[in-house]
This record gives sequence, structure tokens and C-alpha cells, in this order.
Amino acid sequence: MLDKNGIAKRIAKELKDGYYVNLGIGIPTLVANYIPKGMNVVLQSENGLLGMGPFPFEGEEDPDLINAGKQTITTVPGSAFFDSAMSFGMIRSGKVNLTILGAMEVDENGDIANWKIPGKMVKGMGGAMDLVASAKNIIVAMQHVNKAGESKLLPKCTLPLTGIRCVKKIVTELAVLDVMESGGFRLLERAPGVSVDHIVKSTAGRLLVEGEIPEMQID
Amino acid sequence: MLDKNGIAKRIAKELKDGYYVNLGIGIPTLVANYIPKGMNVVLQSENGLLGMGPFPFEGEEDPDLINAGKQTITTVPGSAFFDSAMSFGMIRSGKVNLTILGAMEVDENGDIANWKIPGKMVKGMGGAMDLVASAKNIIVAMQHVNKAGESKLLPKCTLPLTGIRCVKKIVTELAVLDVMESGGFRLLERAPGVSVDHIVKSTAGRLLVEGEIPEMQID
Amino acid sequence: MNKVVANADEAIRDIKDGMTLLLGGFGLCGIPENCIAALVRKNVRDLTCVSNNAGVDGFGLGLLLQKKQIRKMISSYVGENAEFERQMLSGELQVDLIPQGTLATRCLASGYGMPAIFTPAGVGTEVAEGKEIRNFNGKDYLLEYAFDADFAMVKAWKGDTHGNLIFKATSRNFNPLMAMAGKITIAEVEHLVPAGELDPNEIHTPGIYIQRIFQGAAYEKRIEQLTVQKRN
Amino acid sequence: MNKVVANADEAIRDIKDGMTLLLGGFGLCGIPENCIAALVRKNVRDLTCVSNNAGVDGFGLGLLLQKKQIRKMISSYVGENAEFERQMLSGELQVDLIPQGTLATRCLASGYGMPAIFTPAGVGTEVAEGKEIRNFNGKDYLLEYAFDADFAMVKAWKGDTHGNLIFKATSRNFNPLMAMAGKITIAEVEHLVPAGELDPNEIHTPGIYIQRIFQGAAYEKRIEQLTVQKRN
Repeated sequence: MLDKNGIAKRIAKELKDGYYVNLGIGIPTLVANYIPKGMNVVLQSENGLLGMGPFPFEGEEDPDLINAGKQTITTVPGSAFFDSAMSFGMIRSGKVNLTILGAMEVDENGDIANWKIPGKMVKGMGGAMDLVASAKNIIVAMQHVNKAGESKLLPKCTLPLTGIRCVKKIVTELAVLDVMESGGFRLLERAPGVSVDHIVKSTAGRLLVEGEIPEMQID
Repeated sequence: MLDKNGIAKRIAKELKDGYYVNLGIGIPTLVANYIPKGMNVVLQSENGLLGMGPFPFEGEEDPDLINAGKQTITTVPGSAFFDSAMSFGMIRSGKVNLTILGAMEVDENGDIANWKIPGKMVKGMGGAMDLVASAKNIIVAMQHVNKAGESKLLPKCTLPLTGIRCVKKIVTELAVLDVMESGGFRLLERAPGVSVDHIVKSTAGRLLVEGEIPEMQID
Repeated sequence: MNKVVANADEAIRDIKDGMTLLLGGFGLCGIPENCIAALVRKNVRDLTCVSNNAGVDGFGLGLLLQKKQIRKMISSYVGENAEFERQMLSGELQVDLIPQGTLATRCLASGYGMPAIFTPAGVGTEVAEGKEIRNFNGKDYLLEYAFDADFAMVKAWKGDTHGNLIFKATSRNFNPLMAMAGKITIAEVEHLVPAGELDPNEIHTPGIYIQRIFQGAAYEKRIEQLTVQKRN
Repeated sequence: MNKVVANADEAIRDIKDGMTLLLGGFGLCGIPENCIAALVRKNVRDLTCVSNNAGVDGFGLGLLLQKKQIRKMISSYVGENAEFERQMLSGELQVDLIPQGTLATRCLASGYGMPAIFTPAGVGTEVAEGKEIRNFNGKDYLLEYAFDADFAMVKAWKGDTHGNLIFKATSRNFNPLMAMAGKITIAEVEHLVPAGELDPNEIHTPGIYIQRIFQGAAYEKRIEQLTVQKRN
């Protein structure tokens, strides 16, 4: 079973040289720590930056330089600033190659819910609806089950949706899965020490398990 | 009867302090020479400049700095460059206060034709269709009659249109006229030495002549 | 073409109860601090505020919320703001949550004279309810309308007396967009310079979009999430 | 993220007969001179070229016209070009004339992922023929579609190895728009610098929109209308 950093490490293996990537808040942010050495990946922050760097050194923070999570950050050489319309313009036009974000629920159709729980304070969708509606390649990073032990991979999302038919791949503490064109999840890899049976039991949506399921290689 | 510079001088009296103005090719360009001293008027060139200045001194021309007529120009202090989408964005959103342009024909509805003569080589509408469709305030600068002696102020345009119901005011070598809300031209001023009768004979479209018509004050 | 006014109070003098305001900024980054303070002093009420976020308790739009001057917020993410939450749950405050890219592009539409735009954001979700959906090349889009706001308030790094603006780093965010979308746009700047001092090639917002500009004062520029790394 | 190619010939290596190309520039100002020369050398044919203008005899797109490489031009103003006129009148060359703002905004739509936009330009004229008209707030607009072009070619003043671009003065014109609208966009620049040398605040076109970049050579930058005043 993976911890959050393990999930981030596994997702980092999906990166390709030359990718522009948007990382959501939470586990996705950690992916930045595991970009393979020598690989060129540019991080987009939807508040208006390409080329996001690490947190600044103490005392060097700039209130005018933050990421979409409102954290103080730095830039890397070759970065560019722009306004929010251009930022979502590059997202909508498919120039951002990969979007990694968290989710409360994902279902067999690739629908995703990650912004609203009825009856609880709603903070808003931020840029998530734009991202999931536009990105050609979306990986969801999340826990396989919620705190109550219920599967977050469902036949159909129960929470208000963020977007439909958009999730391509899911990486959890238990497994890597993709969403099939025809609907349903397909098990691709299992986390070290996790059995196929455990994954099957933790997945409420239809799950295809075909042949031998390899263990993730994450280091 | 006015010459081209006279027409430009008269139009310059329509300028107001703080106006952003787009000047078309031909007589409109001459208006820039008659902006009253002390009045702040910013000239927009639709190829991407606010704050167009006069022609450069010999030897100081910059091939990267031209106006919409492709002439080498200069900038004035407080100018700004932008791309063509923003340029037409500020035109469409009504931020350009006044557009002055030439015409082949204008009619009683305020329709204008100034881009195409069937059977002749057509160069294109450039930005004229955007300008006439968007500007809140359009003044046409033109000769009252064409080279064949026929009126250019018509009941209905005969040439392919550039825009409809857009012309507000017309300044010719003979007169200043406006286009009435209900349709038809109204004579406002006559050029020095020009009789109302001459203007009436030179205007094919319906023309309202009400009361005493003052002579233009242009100096 | 001098658009300079003395200060924020003069800049907002004719903002009235019930008006719709666009406010630049993302989180607390690049917000028009001086204008917000002046709105608090003027105590205009029943405002509709369009802003990506709603400030925090005690800063940014939180100051207007505290004095109950806002009737309706149009935002994409309203963050952590106890007073906001209280007013929203009690029904005192109306809240319209819209996708961030939709918010940005609706401002762009206003500034570019486009009455509406198409975006895929929100298709299949509750955001699409009651909206026109249109399919282009096999993909569904929502029709979203341009904003029609009385005033816009933005904060820039540098500005000149003609209203030309340059923003710094990610404090640019919604500022150039909202600057284009107000019927009257007020810019407050950290450095106000005479026309001609800014390089015309480096201007982000041309002055034609700005009606009033003033030298801002006493910027706090609070940091919402201070994240740093230690030197080793 | 290094997008540098050796020269124009390498940059256009996979452009094929019959493709649609977007070319930046206004008149002869800011045109991709090196790319055009390479297209002439490669002798690709049956091109559809989207460009505000069509060059002059012997320069700019006039060079491609001379060799009859262009099947169709989509432009707003085709100026004075004897070979253009001859080919157009003889029917060898198809010409689509569209309003300049429509051309610019259709590029913007492509770059911003908007399938179509509304513009009032051309309402009531022959430009509106066959197009969808829609009324918003009492005013009619035409629905105009985003471009779908195989390649875009633009010319910038400065560029870095990541593809970030800065344009100079009015040579910006259509370049940033076409840069956003190509499936593959090639930038040729007067000054190519390592990533990190350009101020990220001053970049007009972020590198994400650029796939290939090269150091241009031997720029002529011809002036179409030399207008000067004498010193006195």
C-alpha cells in the first residue's frame, strides 16, 4: 500500500519529456518532487504562470508570486506570466498536456466529483471544471476508499459532478487503473504488497481484471 | 467649397478632449494635423498601437513601426502596443470614441459602402467592417459627388455594403450633414461660399433643410 | 489624457448602493487594497462583487463582508472565511459560484466586445442548468455571457498618467481582464509615472481601458499561504 | 524543453502540399521572412495561406504567389500586387476576404479553445451570406469559427529556447494570435537567447504555444510605404 508520496512517485512515471503539466492541490502537488532527472517538464499554475519552481527560501517569499493554491513559490528559467484568460485559454485549447488532480469520486464513465458535498460548506470549483472539461489527459490521484471505508471508484458518482467522461487514469494507494472507452475500470497495476482481491473488494464500480496484474515499479 | 484639408479641419472640430480616435486612410488621416492645441486626443491604429505620432524624420524610420496604412510613423509619450485581437477588441467594445473614415456611398439609413466596386479589382475590407459595425460615433469624410458628378449621398447604397445603419455624420467639401434616426440626411452647415441650393442639387438622398443653415466655422 | 485622481476616495466617489463591481486579484494577490478600504469608508451597500475569491476574515473583500456591504458574490472559490460562511449559510449573502476560466473569459468577452462565449467548463454539471448547450465538432459547450458591470477596480505594479498598466508576476491574474470589462475602470498602482516612462512594448493593459488611476498607499500585500524551504 | 531547430528548412521540413498555414505579419511588417523563403525552396504547393495581407511582388507572400504555390488566400486586404491580381482574375487563385478583426478573433478563438465567436463585423453585408446571425441585446452578430490550421509561422523580435516570444512595436500585430492557433507553430526570431534571459513579465507569447524556434538570418524588413518628414 502506498503513502501519498508513493502515489505521487507512481504518477511521476506518467510524465514525458516536453510535457506541460497542471498539478492540482494535495497529492498532485507532490508529483513535482519526483520529476525524473533530466526530464523537461514545465508546470503550469492556472493563476497565470508557466514554469513554476519550488517554494522560496525563508525570507525570499514574494507576495506577488503565488500558485493556484495561494502558496508562495518561485519560478524556473524560461518561465512566463500571463493573465487568467490566457491561462484557461491554453488549458481549453489542449496545450497543457497533462492534468493531475484529486477527486472525491470517480465513476465507470470517467465522470468525476471533487468540488461539492451537499449540506457542507461549498468553497467552489475554482479552475477544476475548466481543467476536466478541456484536458486531453487527466490522471486522478486519490485514496481508493474514503474515511468511512467506502469505495471512491463507483458505478456512478453520487456527489455533484465536476465534469463528465474525462478521467483517463486513476492512481490510488492500492492500484493504477484506467477508464475504458466502453466504460468501466481496468486494473493495470497493484501497489507493492496489495492483492488483486483487495483491490476488487475496494472497487465498487465494474472492474476488469485481465491476466496477471504486475506490481507497480516506483523507484 | 472646401479642399481636403478644409474637410479635415472641419472634422477636427468634432474632437473632444480625452477622445480615442481611429482615422481611416485618405482625408481622415489629415485630421491629425488639426487637433486643437492643448486638446488630448489619442490616435489608435488598428494594427496595434494607441498613441500614433507624426511621420518620422528622414533616416529615423523603423520598419517595425507602421500604421494601418503601412506608413512608417512614430509614437507619442504614453503610447502602447498590442496585438490585433486586442486592437479590434477595444474597437468592438466601444472604447474607441470616434471613427473617421472615407466612403464611396452613404445612404439615408446610415448604410455605408466603401470597399468594393463590382467588376474592379477588390482589395478587401481590411478593418473597415469591424470599425463601422462597432463604433458608436462614425463620421464620414468624403467628396459630396463622385468624379462623374453623381451624388454620393443616396436614398440607398448601390455598391456592396461595408456596414449598415452606422454613419452618424458626414463632412464633405460642400456641407456638414447628419443622418437622422428616422432616416434621411439633415443639413447642418454649408461650406464657405456654397449655397443651400447647390447642396440640395448635389444630394440624391432625402435631405431635410430646416431654417437658416449656418456657414461652417473652420479656422 | 490625464486620468489621475488624488486617491481611492476620489476614485470611487460615484459608486452607489446596489452597483455591480469587478475586483481584480487572486486570493489576496493583486487585490485593489486602497479601493476596498475606500468602499468600506464610503459604506456603499447592496453591492454585487465579481471577484475570483472573497478575501479572508479581516482583509480584502472580507472587510466589506464584515460590514455587510455585499449582497451577492460571483466567484470561483470562496476559500476559508468564517464571516463569508456565516452570511452564506444564513442566507444574508447570495453566492454564485462559476468556473474560474468561465469567470476570466466572460471578462475577456466584455473587454473585447463579444456578447457571449462558448466554453466546455461545467457541461454535464449543475453549472449547466438553465444554460444553452451547443455542440461543435462533437464536443458540448455552454454559452456564457459577457459581464455588464458598473465599475471595475484593479491593482497594478506600475501605471502612467494615461492609464497604461504593467502588472508584476502572478499579481496579474484577473486584473487585466477586469480592467477591460468595467464601464468605468479604476486602477490603483504601486508606482505612478508620467506618460512616456513606460516602455510601450511592455504594457499589459493599454490606457484606453482605464478611466481613473491613482498612486496607491500603504500596501500590505498579505500572504495567504506562506510556504518556504529552509536553506541547507 | 529545448525547441530550437537549426534553421527555417528544418523547421518546415514536414509541411506538405495542400496544407493550411497561418502566417503572422501586417503588410510586410513582422512577416516570417525566413520561413517564407524556405517554403519557396521546398516548393510545397496547393497551400491555403491565412495572412492579413498577401505581400508585394517579389517579397513576402508575393514570393510564393510568383511560384504558384498558393491555391487559396484568406486575408482582409490584399493590397497592390500585380501577380496576385493576375492569378485572382484568371481564377488560378481562390481568395476569401474577411474582416480584419474577424481574422484576428478567429485566431484568438483557436488559441483560447473557443470553437466560435460572435462579431458584429459584416452584418448586413455580403460577408454575412450563409452565416448564422444572432441578436444579443438588440444588436446582430455573426457566428464565426475558430481556425483549424496545420502550421503557423510567426516572426518575433526576441525568443528563448523554451519558445517564449517578445515582439517589437507594431510588428506584433497578428503574430501572437497566429502563434496560438497553429497545431504546430514555428517561430523565427531576430535574437534567440537561452531560457531565463527574458523577463517572464515581458513575454507576449508563452512558449507553450510554440513547438519550434530558430534564429532567423538576413532580415530585410522591407518598408512598404516610406513616409518621413524633413527636419527643419
